[in-house]
Amino acid sequence: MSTSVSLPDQSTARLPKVSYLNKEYGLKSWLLTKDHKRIAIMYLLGTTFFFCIGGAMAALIRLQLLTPYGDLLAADTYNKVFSAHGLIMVFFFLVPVAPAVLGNFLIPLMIGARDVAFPRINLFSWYLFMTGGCIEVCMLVFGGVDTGWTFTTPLSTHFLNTQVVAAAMGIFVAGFSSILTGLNFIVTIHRMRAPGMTWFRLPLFIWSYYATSVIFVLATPVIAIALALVMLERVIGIGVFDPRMGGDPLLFQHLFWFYSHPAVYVMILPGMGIISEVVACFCRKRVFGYTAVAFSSVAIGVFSFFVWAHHMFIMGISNYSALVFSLMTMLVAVPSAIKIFNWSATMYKGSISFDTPMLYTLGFIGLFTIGGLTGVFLASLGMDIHLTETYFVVAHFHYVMVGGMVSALMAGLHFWWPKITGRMYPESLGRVAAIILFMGFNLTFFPQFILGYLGMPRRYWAYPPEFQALNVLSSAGATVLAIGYLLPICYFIWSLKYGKIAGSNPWQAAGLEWQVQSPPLTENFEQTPIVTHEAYDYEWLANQTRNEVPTVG
Amino acid sequence: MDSHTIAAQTAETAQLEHEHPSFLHHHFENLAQQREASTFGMWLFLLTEIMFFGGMFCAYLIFRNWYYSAFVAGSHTLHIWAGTLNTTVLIISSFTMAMAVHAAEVRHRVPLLRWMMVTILLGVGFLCIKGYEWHDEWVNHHVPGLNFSIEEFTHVNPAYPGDKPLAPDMAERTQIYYSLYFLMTGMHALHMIIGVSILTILLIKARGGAFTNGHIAPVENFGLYWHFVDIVWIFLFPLLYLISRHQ
Amino acid sequence: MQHFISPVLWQFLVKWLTHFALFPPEASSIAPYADGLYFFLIFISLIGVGAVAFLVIFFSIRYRQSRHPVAVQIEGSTLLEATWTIIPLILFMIVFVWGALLYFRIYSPPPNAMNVYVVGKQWMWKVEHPGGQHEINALHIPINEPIQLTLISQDVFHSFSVPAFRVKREAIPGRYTTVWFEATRPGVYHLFCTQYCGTLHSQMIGWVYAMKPDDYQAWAAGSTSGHSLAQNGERLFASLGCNSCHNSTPNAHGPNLANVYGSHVQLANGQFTTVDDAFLRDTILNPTLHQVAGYAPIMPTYQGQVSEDGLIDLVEYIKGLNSNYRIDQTIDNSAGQPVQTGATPGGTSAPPLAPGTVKP
Amino acid sequence: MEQHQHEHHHHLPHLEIGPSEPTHTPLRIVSPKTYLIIGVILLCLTAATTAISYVELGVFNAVVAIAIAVLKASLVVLFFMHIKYSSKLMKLTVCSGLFTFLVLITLTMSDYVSRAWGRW
Ligand code: HEA
Ligand code: HEA
Ligand code: CUA
Ligand SMILES: [Cu+2]
Repeated sequence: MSTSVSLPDQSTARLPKVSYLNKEYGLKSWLLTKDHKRIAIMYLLGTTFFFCIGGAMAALIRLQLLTPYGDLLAADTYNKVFSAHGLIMVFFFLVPVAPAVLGNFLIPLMIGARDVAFPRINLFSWYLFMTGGCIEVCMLVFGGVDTGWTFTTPLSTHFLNTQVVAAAMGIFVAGFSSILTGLNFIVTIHRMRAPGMTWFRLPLFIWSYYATSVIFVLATPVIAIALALVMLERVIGIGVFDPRMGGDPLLFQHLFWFYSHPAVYVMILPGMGIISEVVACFCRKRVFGYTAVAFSSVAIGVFSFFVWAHHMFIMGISNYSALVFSLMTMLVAVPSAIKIFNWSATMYKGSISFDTPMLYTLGFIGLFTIGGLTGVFLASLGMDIHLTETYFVVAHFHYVMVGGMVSALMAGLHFWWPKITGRMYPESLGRVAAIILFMGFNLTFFPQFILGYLGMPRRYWAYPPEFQALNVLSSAGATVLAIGYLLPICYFIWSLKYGKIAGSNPWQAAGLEWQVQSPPLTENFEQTPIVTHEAYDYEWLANQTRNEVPTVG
Repeated sequence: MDSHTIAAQTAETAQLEHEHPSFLHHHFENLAQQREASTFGMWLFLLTEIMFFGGMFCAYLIFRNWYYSAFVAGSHTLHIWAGTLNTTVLIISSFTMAMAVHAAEVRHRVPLLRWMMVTILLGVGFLCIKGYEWHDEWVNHHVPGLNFSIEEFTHVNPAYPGDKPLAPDMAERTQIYYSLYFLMTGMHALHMIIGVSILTILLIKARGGAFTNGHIAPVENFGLYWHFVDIVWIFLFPLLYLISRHQ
Repeated sequence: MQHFISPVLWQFLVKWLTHFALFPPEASSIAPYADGLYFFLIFISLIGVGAVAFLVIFFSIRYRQSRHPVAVQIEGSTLLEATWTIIPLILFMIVFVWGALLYFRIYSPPPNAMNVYVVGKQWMWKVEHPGGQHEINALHIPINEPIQLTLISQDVFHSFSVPAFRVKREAIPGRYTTVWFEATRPGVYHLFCTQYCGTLHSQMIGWVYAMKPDDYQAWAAGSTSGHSLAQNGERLFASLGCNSCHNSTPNAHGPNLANVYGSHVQLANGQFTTVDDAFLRDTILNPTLHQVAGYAPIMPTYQGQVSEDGLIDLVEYIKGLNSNYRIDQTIDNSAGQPVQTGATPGGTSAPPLAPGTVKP
Repeated sequence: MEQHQHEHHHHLPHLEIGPSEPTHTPLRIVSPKTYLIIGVILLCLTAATTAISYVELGVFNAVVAIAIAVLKASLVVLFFMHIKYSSKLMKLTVCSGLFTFLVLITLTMSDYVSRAWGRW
């Protein structure tokens, strides 16, 4: 048996008569819904839309960099393109996507709750997100912005005539959506757990989302105030970031990175949660060292607040301060290492099957390890002098964000797709896409490490011709990568109508979310579940299924 | 559904379920859970507020360190009586708000309405005094970006004859002080305005007895918010008004 | 061969194979150290990735479902987990210390370094040699001699990067930063602006010419503008009226500047500070920020009246100033009159300024 | 195997029934008298901090002003905001906010303060 999918007999299986998807019909029933699952779907649509915009921008970047001379776009257009790419990918895709889509859908199901603690706020935060996104899209339509995603002052405040205020406003608004989502999750995880669902019975997914939420709540307000100051500086010139008035442009970076460094862990922790679930399920084992993995999530969350100035090593911070921040960065890398090894060890004496989610997971482990270790290169002070602001950094963060988080996201989407829609995606196509993605990714971004060490600066519209060969490789890889993304988008849509009916637990996974019908009822559980087993207890599950005829719907 | 995991509800939870007032949302097990959840949520929201103001305090600290004499001079132009009065007003309003929450807890409708009224009035009073001060600063050309002039700081301040006038370069830095002053008091006032508005809505609802039937969470959480805004002011007052008054 | 594949691809392959490089040239005394750390980092990365890849691949094969149908439940192992916590931790600590040493080496110039000033502005590098040679987007330096760059930006953040030297330093608006290197191989190397600075960020590039000392001398002699920075500074010093207070006559109102560079001075707030480039620049622009003890805060600010280049000239002038003789010569008797003090400097703070002298 | 599994499961269930967070505390009503006392103390402290600012204390002016503000804020948090009577979770929540705030301030200031230690 090469797959663990045990689909119900196709001749008898039917989708459940009532589920959250068909309880009510009509646009209004979606736009005013308070059901966390429907809100998750709406977030999925929103973030996919933004991913496509960001992806189109990436395509433009790579096309432009095919030749060294800046043939395709004008210099300021190119700057607008990569700024839009970074802004949208970070603030409107990767930060919201995993928490707001998978987190929203799964957290209540996994802890045995009927909904998140504040369903109305949940809906409101979707509207905030979309409002922020609309501002951002309007900003792009009305001229765009060329600050880079980092809004470096005084460039952004005094030297650009583009739509900086609108861009900052969009992020400001969307930031409150993050805050409310995080707040909602924390309260839900603390207060809404089913009887018997103790902290150490929680799936590791919940632990990592908990850490993510803490970062949302504590870090996001700081970027809100930083961006508010940028807007004020631009509009009325308050002077706090203006060196000519006695302000300090570096202060902006302190405030910006105080958020944005923790935010990069917002972009990886949920992925780590997903990986824990998938590894456990496809090895049919409890995650090796549950407590260590759980606490390392918390540790990453806490330590992430101590390292932000590693983005400013050469920017003029005190050298002593740089020393402290470098040390803390080394420390924050350790919990990630623990996780990687614990997942690997989970496979030991497992019974491993290689369905699509597992393939993505293996990809994640490899790519995140490379991305993380190159992060250590950058955390090393003397090395960072040479590497900072080059393509090495670009390669580093695409390895962790795209190779790591996007792979994890794909793993998660494939894993829970049957739960979300009640139907399977086409398995073999899924595997093909996973492999394409992995190869395309490496082809795109590995050459950038070399480019970076050779010294090619990032955010360059045109570059010295000797860097062309590696750039061509990278652009070629991006085409492969694009196929790797478009394929799943297509077959996911296809599967909505034609996918095989999944049944409640196609992967034979042990989590609570798999013990209810797929797609679930609006109220999730007919009765409040009482939890008597540990997380990933496959022996318990085996017992259950042995005693029972699987029912669908 | 798996009947082994999902055991029937126990007698105990069923009993709690029994109390099922209209304001208990369907997804909560019981009132205690709902109330705790909302208070907890409110606290988390206040954490974000701490960090939001935290960014401003951070900026304040840095520039106060750098441009201390400009900050002193700026501080000396504020009306200390207005600041002290406003602190008093806010503290009293915090007290009245606490009393309003208490009235809701013991389910006394009329005292609840009265305490809320008083709190609103004090809040408005605070804003009026603040408005008066801002007007004064506008008249004195102290609003950065709009009508700022360093004139006053390069001369001796009659209220502080002991102060030396600032050299022009340091006098320029008073603008940073004022930027932070308007930023911080402005953000604080914005919170006050929002607070007064919400409290007015709560007051209208309270007239119909909405919060004296055991459903105190909105009043209680609003109280937390109001006290938090008070705390922000408790820090703003010494930081902005009381820099080196003895000079 | 050419006939079998498309000519474009062929050209590309040829180009790649002939231009393929993994490292930029190692052209400074720092470069081998940086590369050493880089190789160490690659080495531990290979260990790390190798270990993970080995485990994952080995387990995938050994415990695949068809071969190992029933999983064995294992809780964890404190010993193992401690191992893979501590080993990376130790390796990361080594990297930290090594990196920190390198960092301090790159950012602590040796005392005997030759100083070159670099002003960044959108979108060009202006290089000023003490001898008065000005260059745009180019830097000529002798090899085997430590060169210290003093960088400043006129507008936004820029970053001065020479990959072949493995050094890079931000040019910050309003603040001097420094970096140093010693070129070891003659050649022409890329100079990049690596900090995103607006539309033509990618055009803010140039070349560093590392030359044999003799060649450098020849170049320096051939391209001087005729006035050294210090000479420009001297003229500026007179035309801005600095000499009316900073001189050695009895009624001078400001500190005597001869030999002030490098000395320790006490500030009005009691602290001591060393007079360096940054201090001099700060005091010209914001005189009261570091008020020197014993003097009244009467010096007007020159903010907005001297360009960064002018400031560099002044700094360079004061640096080399070891006697007040020439200053005292330049002041006429009336300039010794007391500057307006205390009561009403507000309105009349503008210093006397001869037109056309601010921008040398 | 079968046997083993059974054992495994019988150890586990410590069933906690009811709302799962064990830290929930019953509603505690604080008496108006407490509020009044705290209110009066706060007003006194306000008067004190204003008065002290007119006394020359050197650097301690700032220290005292902040100390009084912290004291006042703690009183508000503990009594008006009921943290004194709240669950551990709430106390922890407040502390974590404070902690992160301090991290922001101290680590940022550490840069600004140590910049003057050596000029590069
Ligand atoms: C998902 C996002 C994400 C993640 C998880 C990380 C993770 C890390 N990042 Fe990265 N980073 C970014 C996103 C991310 N980063 C982005 C977006 C930027 C650029 C922003 C910009 O300027 O535009 C950036 C930039 C950046 C810089 C600044 C570079 C510069 O501008 O000069 C630094 C410097 O310290 C850094 C370090 C690290 C470190 C040490 C980690 C660590 O957390 C990594 C820890 C993981 C591991 C270490 C791998 C697992 C380890 C093992 C398997 C053990 C191996 C075993 C042995 C060694 C024996 N990152
Ligand atoms: C989540 C974050 C995320 C993601 C997913 C990506 C994805 C990609 N990124 Fe990006 N990137 C950033 C975050 C991200 N990036 C950030 C933060 C920056 C820094 C910006 C800055 O400097 O300010 C950056 C910068 C950046 C650069 C450097 C630009 C420069 O410095 O000059 C490059 C260059 O190669 C690049 C490439 C890519 C590529 C090829 C992908 C690929 O993975 C994308 C592949 C996907 C597709 C190609 C989309 C598939 C196609 C569609 C969905 C349909 C689209 C529709 C049409 C084409 C009509 N990115
Ligand atoms: Cu200057 Cu980039
Ligand atoms: Cu970071």
